Amino acid sequence: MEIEIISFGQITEFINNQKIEVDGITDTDAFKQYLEDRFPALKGLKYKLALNKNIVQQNTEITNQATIAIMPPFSGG
Amino acid sequence: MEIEIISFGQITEFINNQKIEVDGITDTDAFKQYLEDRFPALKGLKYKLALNKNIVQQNTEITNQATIAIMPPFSGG
Amino acid sequence: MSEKKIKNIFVKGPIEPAFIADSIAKHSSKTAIGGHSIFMGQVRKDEIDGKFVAAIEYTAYEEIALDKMHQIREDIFEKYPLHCMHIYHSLGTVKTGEICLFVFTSSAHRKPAIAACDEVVDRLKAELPIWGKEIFEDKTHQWKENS
Amino acid sequence: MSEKKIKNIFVKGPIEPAFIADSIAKHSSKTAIGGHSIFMGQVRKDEIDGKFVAAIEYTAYEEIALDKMHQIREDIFEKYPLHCMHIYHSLGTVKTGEICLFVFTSSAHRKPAIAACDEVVDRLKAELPIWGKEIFEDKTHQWKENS
Repeated sequence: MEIEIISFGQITEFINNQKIEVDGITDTDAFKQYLEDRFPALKGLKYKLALNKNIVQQNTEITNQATIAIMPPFSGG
Repeated sequence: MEIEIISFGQITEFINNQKIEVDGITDTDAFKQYLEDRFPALKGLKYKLALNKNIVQQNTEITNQATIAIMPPFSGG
Repeated sequence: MSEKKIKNIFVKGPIEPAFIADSIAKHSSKTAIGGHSIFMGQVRKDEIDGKFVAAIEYTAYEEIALDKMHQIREDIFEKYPLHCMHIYHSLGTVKTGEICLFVFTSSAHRKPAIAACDEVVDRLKAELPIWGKEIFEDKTHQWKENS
Repeated sequence: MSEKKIKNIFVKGPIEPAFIADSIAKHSSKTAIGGHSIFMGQVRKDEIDGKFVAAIEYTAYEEIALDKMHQIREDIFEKYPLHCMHIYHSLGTVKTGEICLFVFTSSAHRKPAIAACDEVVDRLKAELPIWGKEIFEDKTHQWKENS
């Protein structure tokens, strides 16, 4: 299935916004594993995902055409 | 001895600024008694005195030429 | 901060928004500041027995008020790591909707600025000999009491 | 306050003192207000390894940020008896000494305005997906982290 990845903050320095074709990934936990394998720099970071503009609080199902944002710790204000 | 009285807030409505000549009043407790006898309207109020620009916290000696301010509860801000 | 230099805090009439803007703008050169906290008191159009407050007329025992404010300032600078603190209070007539009190504290991080501002307002209201006379629309009045 | 009307909070570049003054002045017609609390964040010229911060460049995941801010706003209006609340955060470049955050709360009495302002700032920093990139004078950078 197709997933759109968007990244923010320091994560933009090693993950570009992109559409990817993945198979066998059905939830956000599996997607995190996929991301950390593909972008090892993520492992040292505390980051959060947002699935279709909702911040992921617990493992959530991913469907085709999802947009997933990868967000490092917030530093507004 | 001579004492200068100055008043503030609602107390200005019944005690004018004035110099008075009194005898036998040697401290602020006695002065309060004197004031309340002369201006009974003071009795219902919570007021503080300031002796020579210092707020009176406890009974304090009064000397000749003192300035005593009579201050109702503060309401700044 | 400990030299006995008594600052004036009193302003004749209301404190104007432009004055506050000026005060804020002056801090742009103080680049160690990260957080500013401001409190402003505004005169409310309270209704009392069917009559509305039109203005408050402030008077103060200025010498004692400035001396007390100086002590409070010293205490607050002692207690919190502040970069600066500015305090202005109106004297004379301030109409409803106008600003009568402006407290402005700044620090490197936000918490001390906020805590100091709050504490200054509390102490100022409790300790400064200032009196507000609420003038109603029909020119009668009553003396304000801080709750 | 409960209709789902998402307000924008983002401002391009710094928040100007004149904008803040305008915002204050607009409240003079709201005569039920007695106290205003303001917090402003200012970009600090921090020194890190001998280099000085010259500016912070802010980016945000705007849709989520505005949605979160809406929730926070609802929570705060639920919790405190406020008359109004205004929040502005910069996006893009804000130089040292300039203002990047402006939170403004008003209520009849002072305590709710002050408590609400404090809580909004805390929640905004923790919950809004906004990122600050500290740009040093030599054009290198590091990503800001809220402590």
